[in-house]
Amino acid sequence: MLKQYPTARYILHRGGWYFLTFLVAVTINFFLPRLGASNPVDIIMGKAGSGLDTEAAREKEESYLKEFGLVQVDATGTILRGPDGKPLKSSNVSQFFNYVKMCFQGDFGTSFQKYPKKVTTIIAEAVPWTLALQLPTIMFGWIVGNVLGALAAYRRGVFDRVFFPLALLLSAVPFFAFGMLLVYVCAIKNGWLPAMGGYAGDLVPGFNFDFFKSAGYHYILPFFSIFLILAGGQAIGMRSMGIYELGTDYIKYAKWLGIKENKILLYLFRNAMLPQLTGLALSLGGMIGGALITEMIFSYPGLGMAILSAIQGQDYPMIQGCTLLVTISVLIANFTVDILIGFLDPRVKAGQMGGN
Amino acid sequence: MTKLLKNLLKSPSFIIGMGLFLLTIGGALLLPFFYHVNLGLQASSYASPNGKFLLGCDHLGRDMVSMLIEGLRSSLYVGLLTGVIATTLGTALGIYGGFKGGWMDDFVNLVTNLFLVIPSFVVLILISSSLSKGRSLTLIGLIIGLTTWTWSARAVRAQAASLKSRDHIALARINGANTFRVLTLHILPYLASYVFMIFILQVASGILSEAAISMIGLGPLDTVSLGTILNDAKNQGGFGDGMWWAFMPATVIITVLVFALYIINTSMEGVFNPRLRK
Amino acid sequence: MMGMNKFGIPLAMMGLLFITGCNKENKPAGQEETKAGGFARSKTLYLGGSQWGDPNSFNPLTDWPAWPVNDKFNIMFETLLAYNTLTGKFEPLLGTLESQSADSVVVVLNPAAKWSDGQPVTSADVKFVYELGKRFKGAATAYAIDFVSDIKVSATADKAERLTFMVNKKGRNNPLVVLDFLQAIRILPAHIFEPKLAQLKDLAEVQKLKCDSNPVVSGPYNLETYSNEKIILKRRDDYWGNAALHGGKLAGPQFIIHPIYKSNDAFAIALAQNDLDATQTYIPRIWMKKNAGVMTWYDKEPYFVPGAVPTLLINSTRYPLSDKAFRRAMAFAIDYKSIKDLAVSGYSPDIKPGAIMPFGIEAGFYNDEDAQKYGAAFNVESAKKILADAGYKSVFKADGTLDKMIDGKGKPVPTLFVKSPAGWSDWEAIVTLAVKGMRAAGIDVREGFVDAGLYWQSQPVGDFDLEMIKPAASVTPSQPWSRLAALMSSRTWAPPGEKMNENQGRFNNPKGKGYIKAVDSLLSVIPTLTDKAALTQAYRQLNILFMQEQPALPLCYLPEQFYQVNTKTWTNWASEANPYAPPNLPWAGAATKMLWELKPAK
Amino acid sequence: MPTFEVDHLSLHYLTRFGEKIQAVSDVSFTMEQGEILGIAGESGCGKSTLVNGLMGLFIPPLYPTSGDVRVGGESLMKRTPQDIRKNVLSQKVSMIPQGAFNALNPTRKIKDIAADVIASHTGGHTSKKDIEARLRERFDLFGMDTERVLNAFPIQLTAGERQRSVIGISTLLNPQMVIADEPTSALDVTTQKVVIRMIFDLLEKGIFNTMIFITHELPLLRHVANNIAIMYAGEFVEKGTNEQVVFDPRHPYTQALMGSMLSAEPGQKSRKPVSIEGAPPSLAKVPPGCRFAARCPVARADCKTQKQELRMVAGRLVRCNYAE
Repeated sequence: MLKQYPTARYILHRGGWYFLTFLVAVTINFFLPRLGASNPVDIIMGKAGSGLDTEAAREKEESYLKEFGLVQVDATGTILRGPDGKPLKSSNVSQFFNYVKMCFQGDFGTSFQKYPKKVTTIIAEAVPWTLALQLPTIMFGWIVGNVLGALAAYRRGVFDRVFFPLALLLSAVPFFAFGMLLVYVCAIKNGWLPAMGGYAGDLVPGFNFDFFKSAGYHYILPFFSIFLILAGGQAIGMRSMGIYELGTDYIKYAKWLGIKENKILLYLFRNAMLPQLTGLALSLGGMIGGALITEMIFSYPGLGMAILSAIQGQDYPMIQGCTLLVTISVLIANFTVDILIGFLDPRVKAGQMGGN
Repeated sequence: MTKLLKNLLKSPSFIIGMGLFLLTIGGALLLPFFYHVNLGLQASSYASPNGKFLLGCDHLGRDMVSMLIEGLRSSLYVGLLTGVIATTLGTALGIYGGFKGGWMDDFVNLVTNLFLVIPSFVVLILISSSLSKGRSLTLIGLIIGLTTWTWSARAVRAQAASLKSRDHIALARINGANTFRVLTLHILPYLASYVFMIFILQVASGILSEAAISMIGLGPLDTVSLGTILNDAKNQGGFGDGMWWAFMPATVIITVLVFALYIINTSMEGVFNPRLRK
Repeated sequence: MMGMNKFGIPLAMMGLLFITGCNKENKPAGQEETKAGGFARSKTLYLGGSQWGDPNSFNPLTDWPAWPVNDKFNIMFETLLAYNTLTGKFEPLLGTLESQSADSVVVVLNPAAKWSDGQPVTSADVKFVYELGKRFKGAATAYAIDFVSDIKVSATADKAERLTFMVNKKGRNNPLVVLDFLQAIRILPAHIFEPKLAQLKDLAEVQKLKCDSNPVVSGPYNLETYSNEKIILKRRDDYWGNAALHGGKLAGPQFIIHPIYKSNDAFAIALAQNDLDATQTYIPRIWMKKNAGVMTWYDKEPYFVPGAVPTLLINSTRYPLSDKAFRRAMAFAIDYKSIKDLAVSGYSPDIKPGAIMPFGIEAGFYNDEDAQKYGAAFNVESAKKILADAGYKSVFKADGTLDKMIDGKGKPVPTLFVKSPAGWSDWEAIVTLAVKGMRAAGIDVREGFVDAGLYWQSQPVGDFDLEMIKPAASVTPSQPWSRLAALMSSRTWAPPGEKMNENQGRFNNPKGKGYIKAVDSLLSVIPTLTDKAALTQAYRQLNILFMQEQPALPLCYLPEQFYQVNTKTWTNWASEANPYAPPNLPWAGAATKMLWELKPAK
Repeated sequence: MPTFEVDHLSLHYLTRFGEKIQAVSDVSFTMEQGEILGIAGESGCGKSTLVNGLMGLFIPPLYPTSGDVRVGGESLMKRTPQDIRKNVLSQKVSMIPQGAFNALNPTRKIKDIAADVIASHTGGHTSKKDIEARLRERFDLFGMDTERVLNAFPIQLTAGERQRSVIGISTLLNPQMVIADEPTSALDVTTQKVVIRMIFDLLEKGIFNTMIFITHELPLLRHVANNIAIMYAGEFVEKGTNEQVVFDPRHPYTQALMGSMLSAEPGQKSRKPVSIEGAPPSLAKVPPGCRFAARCPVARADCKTQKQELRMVAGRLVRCNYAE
């Protein structure tokens, strides 16, 4: 099938595996929380019910059970009851199919914690902040790190001897601890920059200069807390990739042929960059998970903050929704890079298309 | 092998890295004999460093030096636990997948991808919510190990695949050695140094992961770790109140520990892979 | 459009980042000048600590509206009466308390009270809220019908409406709780919600409305705008109470902003940096922020006015906790002073035995002689003696730490665990110290910190040995009855595994051996007593029973609400020296009147 | 005047631990136009290091110790690396490496690599069209599908096509002198023949005319080279004509080498090669005497201590005091 279209076949083949991974992830994502003893309604009731007496609490509980689809209901929406008068629980399997159906409709359910807000609404509100912080930071950090790493590999010498241990040290600092240090020095001790938030307390988001100015001002510390450590890590990876490539036969041959130095540097950068692209995919895919702590340190609005409060509030639909989002973004990032590398690197393409 | 070891010992960065690492391990193991580790509540909240409490106290008035010693022990324990789990699993499955190829390889690939897409903190939340006894340090180590082995599997897999076609291995296979024999007697020894480097990196990543997990409030409930110290500093206001001793020493210890491991790794890389030599 | 905005802004922001990022400004954080479209710092009051999640709905009919429509905040929707938690007196709001008895409570509506759309506040609005439960079981105020059987309306001499709340004698027969309602249940505009109910037929449908656009309110502020990071209220200059209650003055702040930070420490930093004027969050070591302009009710320890009692609830159905002697030994073993000093930053006065507070409004019901005679105070030797007398033997290790316990029959006593939510720092510290004391006395107890979810879940079904709780934590007219009921009532007693919302330790099983009938009969008679002496006597008896039976272990006193303010932007806050309002943030009860007294700092 | 002169050339590596490894010691020879010199030796004997030295290409950690290399009478040692790159490499001295699969940048098409070579030596003034035309013209000589090969990535070519492309690229600028380092290793016998024929084709066409051919396959060397030098532990141990070295070796090492290698001639049944016991000495610590003494079957008592110089024995140079 599709023998005459090797590129399409390659994409379909890779895509197939990713889709299978996706399906398994969705399944695990659904069943893992249900293995546990926790029941979300108990958690809501623990807080909602504290002022109520026992009977009122029971009625309220049943209405939540119905809302979250945890009990069986008849066509009119009345809760079905067993012989002892207790509501009949709906089975995990039926909940699963319901869940999958909803996922395909783009509906991740209702948040327990932010009831009655929809998980998709929460995500849609938070994602732009996370993207605005993480995407440019990661891209910028990746590019700067790789350029510096390649230079260190090619030039070696003093630059490398100073740069390399510094990059290594930077990448050894836990990035949240680094963020805390930045806040401590720049905000708490000296008050140069705001300690937290995405914009000033007296503003409401809107398309005006004040808001953007304030947002930019609040952007600086979180940006550097991610950027420096990411760039350091990337530089180390690029440096050793670069040194590895430097020892390859094709670079030696190019030198023997007397090819210009900057041309060779280009060879080196391009080929060493290919494995680094996988690192970029991982960073981009892991962006949401990474956002968690950064946003916590800086009380920055965004998806990480949303996940964090979902974790603290055991808000399973929200956690599931976010996990699904993480899953999808990791898969898409990896898939894109897989395909991209396939096009950039004839070796991979030939190998995976069943060529030579 | 002894030659490599000799070369390693000639590498100044290896000596520095190993020295730092042994210093921290020695600190974790030996300091309790010289320093009275007391995790009890002894002074007022965030007492400043003084003659009795060299690095002050935490929010509960516990001696920070004792906390750091205990935290260091926890972090090393988690690091080594995750290192052993992740390296063993990753190496075993990576070698097997890389060597066997075919559907087995595809399957290992699927599993590695799966763990790549499900963040470990999610697994941790979900599992810990189902355990009534709460999260222990060991549980956290297990979960980090079980969710990060895929990285080593990928790395080992590539190496094993490249070894497969080497003459002496092909010969062993022709001579009828079974897969297990080939893997353990012929492939593993070649990968030993590589696997050890992976182990070092896994230990470092285990230490960082534990700190990150503790930072988001999912840390161990049964002990103190460097991550919980940082989390407390943030949540209990020590950080906001500008008490450097609440978070700075823990940050420095984690950084030095991980930095030492990174140096060991790169210096080994330099010795094992002569191309990196200058 | 809103959705577009939320999506577009941060993305567009990226573009501007570098322009602004390079624009080096060395202004201290939080002191940026206010620009057009913002809210001038000098005219804005920043209050924090009530809203933690995204504001979803401002619909007062739902269970979970956002601040200030939730709890008993009265700056948008108002209650009939305002309760002064300092004096224990009712102050007028939409109405004035005229009289109270065992059968009824009478309130006169203020004829000047008006909704923001100009309609008067009438008995129809009151009846709408109190009787909604008769029409819809799912109403948030449905519980009211168990306590109030009817509201009779008559006219006063000056043509105001007089409302007589009839105590539901066939129901709970509890006039105390009716008083609680009067200062907690906000009156809603029936003329707005009735047509919606008629149109949408079902309360559940009406509950889905967000009510976030220019809602009709009676209070001094109304919703201006909100985002996931803050809620902004704007002063209503045509508020009816300005003339009727505040001598024609306007409230000081033109805007009230409730920033939504996600963690306690963020509030602490914001308060110290004057990004917040007041917060009710727990901030340790508050005295360290004095230089930053931060002030509390008392200038020194305990800084706050106590109102709640963090307590270790004991599961009386489990061995050996079912043994009264064992429970009392525990009470003797705990070093309450160390809890006060180390765990709660000294925010508690010294604790005294019993479940009634020995000061403030409750002081009149507290008897020191009883406490001396029946109560347990920290004394390790007494604890050890009680245990020994009851036949328990503690085995200590060589290093002096506890190894195990053996009971009178020579069987080992199981290790007991104290359940408490992981990460609730002050509670963690309290539990740690309580456990330390008990172990030193030879009681085999351990900390058992669990995820908040498991904690909440275990509570109603009684799945714990000991559990940290804060019983009936609000300062309301029904205290200390509500606290004693929460700790001891067997009215809804159910075996472990089934759910109970009070006395979750299942003390005093009505069907069990040794049932103490007096506890439940005292709990049911106290709310109906009007005679002060009889009431005092009843409370005294109940507190003695508490001390004798020790169904729970009160550990310290903490305020109902931490009252911490920054005086750099607004001054003239109420305090011990100037107690014109109770120690609450100016958004609930009688504390709201502070809004008219706050003055801009020079 | 000789085309190529090597004068007492010694080269060393400096390790990161400051160790000096004397990879090549005191190599001298001259080559006349049209000469093909074969160099043979075990792997690790310094052949490949010598190649770098012969081109004047010193990439750390490789450094010249002493001696000189002259191409057409011009010394390479006193020139800057930039000068060497631009004016010597590919133009005067060029290199055909072994393992052509890895020698070509895997992410670059053949024509682009070739174009890079031209551009790097012409200052980039030649137009792309001219370059492509030049390539096509040259590659047409090689009997391949020129269009396909030029537009292919290395991975898309067969091993033979790759090696021929490498030879094409290396000789693109008509160098005076070509160094071929095991150009046929890792190729099957048929392809080997094609590649060898191609090299000789180019020689005949005068695209280049002097060549150093390095290999460990003596049978091959016997067919291609005029003169043969045998290297051991960084030194030439014997250098003479093809006939002399192959059929009448005088150095004990050469003798052993011939014994072990010639037995596996094509057509003959493969026997287990006779291996020489022991290993070459470490070049970090060069022994004062004969470097082969430890393995030499006829070593005498003073061999290990007595310095060995190249001397004329039976019409060729031999580095053994006792050879005759």
